[in-house]
Amino acid sequence: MPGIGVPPVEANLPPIVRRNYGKWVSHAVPRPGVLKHVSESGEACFTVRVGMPSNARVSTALARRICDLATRFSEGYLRMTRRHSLELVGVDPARIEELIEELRALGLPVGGADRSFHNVVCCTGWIHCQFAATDAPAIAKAISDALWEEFKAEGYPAKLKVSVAACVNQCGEGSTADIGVIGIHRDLPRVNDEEVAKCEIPLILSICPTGAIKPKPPKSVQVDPKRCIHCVACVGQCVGMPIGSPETDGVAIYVGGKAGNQGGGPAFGKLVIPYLPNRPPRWPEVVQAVRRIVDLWVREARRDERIGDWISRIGWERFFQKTGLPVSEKHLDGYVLWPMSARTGVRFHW
Amino acid sequence: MPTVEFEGKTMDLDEDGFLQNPGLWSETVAQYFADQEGLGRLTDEHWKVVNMIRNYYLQFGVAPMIRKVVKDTGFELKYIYTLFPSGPAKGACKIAGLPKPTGCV
Amino acid sequence: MPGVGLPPLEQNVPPVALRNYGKWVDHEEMRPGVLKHVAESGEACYTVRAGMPTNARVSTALARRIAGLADEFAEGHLRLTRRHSLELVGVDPARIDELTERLRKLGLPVGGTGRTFRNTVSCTGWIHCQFAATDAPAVAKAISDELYEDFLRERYPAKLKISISGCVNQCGEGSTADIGIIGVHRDLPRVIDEEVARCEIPLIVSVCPTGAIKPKPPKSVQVDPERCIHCVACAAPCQGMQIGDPETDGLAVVVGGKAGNSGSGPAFAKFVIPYLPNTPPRWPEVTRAVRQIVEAWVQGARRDERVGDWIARIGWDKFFQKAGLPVSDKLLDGYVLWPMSARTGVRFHW
Amino acid sequence: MLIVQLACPKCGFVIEQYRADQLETDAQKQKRYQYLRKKQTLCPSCLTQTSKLEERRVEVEAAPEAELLAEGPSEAAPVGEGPTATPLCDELERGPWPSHVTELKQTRYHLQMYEEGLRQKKTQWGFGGYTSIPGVASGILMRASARPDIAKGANLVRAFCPSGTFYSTKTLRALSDVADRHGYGILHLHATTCDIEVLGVPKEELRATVDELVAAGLDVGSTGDAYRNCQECIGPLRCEMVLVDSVAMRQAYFTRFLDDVQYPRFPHKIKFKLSGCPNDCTRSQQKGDLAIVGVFRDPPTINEARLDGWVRNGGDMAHIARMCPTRAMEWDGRRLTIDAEACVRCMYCINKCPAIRPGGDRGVAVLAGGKMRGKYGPLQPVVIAPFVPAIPPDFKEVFDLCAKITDVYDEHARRKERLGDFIYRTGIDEFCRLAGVPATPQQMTAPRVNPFYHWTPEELQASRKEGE
Repeated sequence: MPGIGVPPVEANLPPIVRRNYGKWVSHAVPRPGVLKHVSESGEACFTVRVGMPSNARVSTALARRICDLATRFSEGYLRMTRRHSLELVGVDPARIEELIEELRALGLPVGGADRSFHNVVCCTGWIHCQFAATDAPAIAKAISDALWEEFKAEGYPAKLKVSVAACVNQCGEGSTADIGVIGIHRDLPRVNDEEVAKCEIPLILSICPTGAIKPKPPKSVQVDPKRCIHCVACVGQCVGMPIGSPETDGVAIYVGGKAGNQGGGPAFGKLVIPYLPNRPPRWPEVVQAVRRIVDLWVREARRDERIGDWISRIGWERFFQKTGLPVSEKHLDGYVLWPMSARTGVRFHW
Repeated sequence: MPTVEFEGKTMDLDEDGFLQNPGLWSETVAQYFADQEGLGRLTDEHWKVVNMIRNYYLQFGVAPMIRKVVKDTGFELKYIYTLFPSGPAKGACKIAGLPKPTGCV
Repeated sequence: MPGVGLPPLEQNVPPVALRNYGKWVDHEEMRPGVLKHVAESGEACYTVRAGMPTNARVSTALARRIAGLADEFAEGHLRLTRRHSLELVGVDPARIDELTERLRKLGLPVGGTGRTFRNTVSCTGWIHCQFAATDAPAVAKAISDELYEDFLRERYPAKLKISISGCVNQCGEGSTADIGIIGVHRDLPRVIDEEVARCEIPLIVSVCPTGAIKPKPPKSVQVDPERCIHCVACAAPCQGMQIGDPETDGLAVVVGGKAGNSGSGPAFAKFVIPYLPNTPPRWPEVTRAVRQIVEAWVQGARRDERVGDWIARIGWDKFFQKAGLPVSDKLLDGYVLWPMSARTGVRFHW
Repeated sequence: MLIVQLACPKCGFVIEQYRADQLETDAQKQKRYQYLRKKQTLCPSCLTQTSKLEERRVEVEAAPEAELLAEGPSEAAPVGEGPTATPLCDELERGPWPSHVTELKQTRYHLQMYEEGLRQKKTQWGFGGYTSIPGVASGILMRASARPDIAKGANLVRAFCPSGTFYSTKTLRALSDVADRHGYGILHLHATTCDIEVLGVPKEELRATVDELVAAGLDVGSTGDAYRNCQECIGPLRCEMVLVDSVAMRQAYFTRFLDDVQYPRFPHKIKFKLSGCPNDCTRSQQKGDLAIVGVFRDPPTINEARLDGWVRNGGDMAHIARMCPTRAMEWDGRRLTIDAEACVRCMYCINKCPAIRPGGDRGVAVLAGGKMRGKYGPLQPVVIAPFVPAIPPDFKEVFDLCAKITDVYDEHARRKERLGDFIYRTGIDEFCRLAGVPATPQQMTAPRVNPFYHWTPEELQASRKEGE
């Protein structure tokens, strides 16, 4: 029967974490993917961070093998990070090399800490979602393959987080990352009168942010193509309004998001490429664009500057100039937050 | 409030001579206002503007934008000012029996 | 007949300005109220700046006296600045003291250049305007008297511009200045049905930004007190919408506006005191508040920091602390630009 | 003593009172009394508009207060010792700053209107608006009196200030003559859009006033839903910072757009402001429906020799380098370098140090949508084009763009919707599409955050073809 709530805190904690609960005083990254935390007592706790399959999709076979490793190396405990990577906590430092080797045998890389390419966050995409305009796991895989070496090394000015969301609902969080990929639909919802008649029409009307949907008597709606901004708000409310077409769906790329308050402070990513087509299975245009942005950032940013910090120092005009990415009026925000996006004054970078 | 007796009806006007009750408007009232404005006999071209403004007002409850007047009548703006020297907003609206367009901010 | 456009330059521009048109290379502030401009040719042009009656209300009697001085000292030319001060341009440097004395005899102080209190800008107020919620000229006079010494002497970190608007229409530009005063109505528009019946009702409804005005059949409107934000938009197109009440009208104080692109760039001033009562003829609460803000700025700002730049550096949190002003929910923007006013992240000044 | 009072029927506020004996004998008073009994009056206390004032007769001991017996213009008001009819106005004559009241007192302005305003904490002026007379479509504004017992409503005529707001004494005297002859004898130098205002012109003298102003070289306009007076900075007339010829640009504006200025036709007013450099002395970046600001693209130049001299004379370069808003300056005590990549051409160092001057490659930025109230409150204008060449004498490229912007506005905006409100409602992206302006990164503080944008059928068609 449900009703027990979350398990007791201790139930899943490794003993070393239990012992030093709230007593941590410092940490370091002795080598890529390995964290060393030191507590008041002087006890050191070594963590090994591991890249995981896209979308953190793990078969029970792999899960069992990981459990075996945890039993052997970290007292039977493991942890998943907020970015879908795996951590084995409390590893004997003398056995780290051995663990890394065992993980490699499972196909799992160690890395993704500090100034490296971190594990990609992405949503379910075409694996198991009806809204996906693109396949987030495949794109995450393609990008991760391209930046594979950078996951295992620390060569970046600062950390690099990439997230992939397959549609604007953003379960995959594109907007929050240094580089975000977001699946978009570009066509209009196709109104199926019979289905719409069974939906709550006033709800469909009220959920549309631009007033693009008007009632069509007796019991349907119509969509104003001039006003529709393809936000899929209506699509979620009524099966009678499917959206999307293989030829026109694709992805947009956002840059400069982050959560922490240091540097430029927390911010969403900003649109830099409004559309790239869907090219399964490897989305080469997307990978290429990410590569281009990352390379430039690595070359130009100062130490500790994440992508958004770097751009706020050099200015967006310089970013577009240097990446050679074209600017269109799609980059100009015309939606709710536009006064924050449109520039006042004439303090230009030339 | 100034009033004027016209065709046996008493019409209230505001201080600028605008008709206070648009319901009392008629073509002869329009001609009366035109005389007051010193326009003389209203020509077909005057009527084209007056009717356009009045019909728009009756349909939407507001005076039309001047661009609309220019577009619908086909007259150049300056020509409309020649037809109605105190302007489309004031002169033509008064003759068309609309309320006075007011406000300075 | 109108239609001639602008007069030829020669008609009003002094010969020294015409001779050196576009050839100015340098300028210097000799002392408060005296400017020296130097042209390519080496010719120097001395300008004497004087304060003018508030609202730039000048009787023809004073205008003629000023013209007399201009004939005597400036080849028969004079200039009004964008801040309503008077300038005599092309004055013989040997006669500046004499001119200063003569201006003083007319009651016009010489000063207001460099790091001083500048001439105020104010609107017509109760002298001749139906909208005014407060009397801008009298408030301007009271503030100018209070800061009079600072007009004559350079005591500030940077220039200080104060503007006063009798109402939110802001002909007096409160929002553009370092410190702005804006007259505010706080009551609801009183709907005079018979008057409204003669207005364009759809226009009254559509100019209301919050949808607070609804038609009231047969030919009037009603105002939703929950929604009205006292913007007076409806009062302009219809005299049946009357707002204002001597008991509740008053003014608000805003700070940190500026036009130039240096420092923190062009910005509107922000509200810091949502309401002070009307207390003619001298508005002591207002002059006290202005004094308080000015002194906090003089004490806290670095050289060249205008009020807005200073606040941008120390943060609004600190500003309220230093100026000793209370904060209320009225200062939180809940209107169209609220996403620019509400803070994201936790980068606080404590 | 028997007093006759006329009071507001709603709140009982006494709007006017007379001594009964004087009312019998004084024809002037009798006339005003009759006038008030018949005419619509706005109660200054509760603001009820009524034509039915309540008449009361009361017996009082002392003489009624002077201010309630106001009898028109204040020129008769006693000045000097003792109580006056305008104690609050008098207070505003004290203090060191030049007083507007002193000015008002020297004119035929009805000071009692102002005194009553101060006393009641409420303006005594009534509804007003734009008006026009044959031949003068723009330039006249009327304002009704809410106190017809004190003063009638008054018209004012607006004229464009001369270039650089310079006046020859000849022009100023001619202006004073017009104001004396037809108005109260009070000038407004200047009103909010830098217009000259001649106040207190009777209706029948409006035409003469206009003609005499025009004869003095001061053309009229700047009211109504039109292009307004264009404000320019002093520019080449007395400023070394100026990047483009703002004075010639204003002349070109009037040459090209005079009809749009003098024949109102737009959804709302359009205020033009021209500043020759980013210092923006006309405050265009706050107030301009259309703001034109001189900009330069090459980095600021440094005159080494001059800099040496300036520093030797006590110039504090370290301070300037520290205060640079983008930290683009490095100063090691002897050598100054400016990081052209980081510099945003804000003018701070140029303003503070004469050895640093604006760089070359100059033009103007065009911004649109500034205003102080309108529907959505104060909005700063936003960048539409960051760099447009400014080529005299007609500045065609600049004004073509302005005309395009206002055409879009004229075509698509609602009535009484300011340009900024229209752009706010439509969205900057859609507005740029309509105006045919290509997007530039200089238009954005940052690109958009949301993924919601329009796609045209053509764009989709292109993808579909590619897919085949």
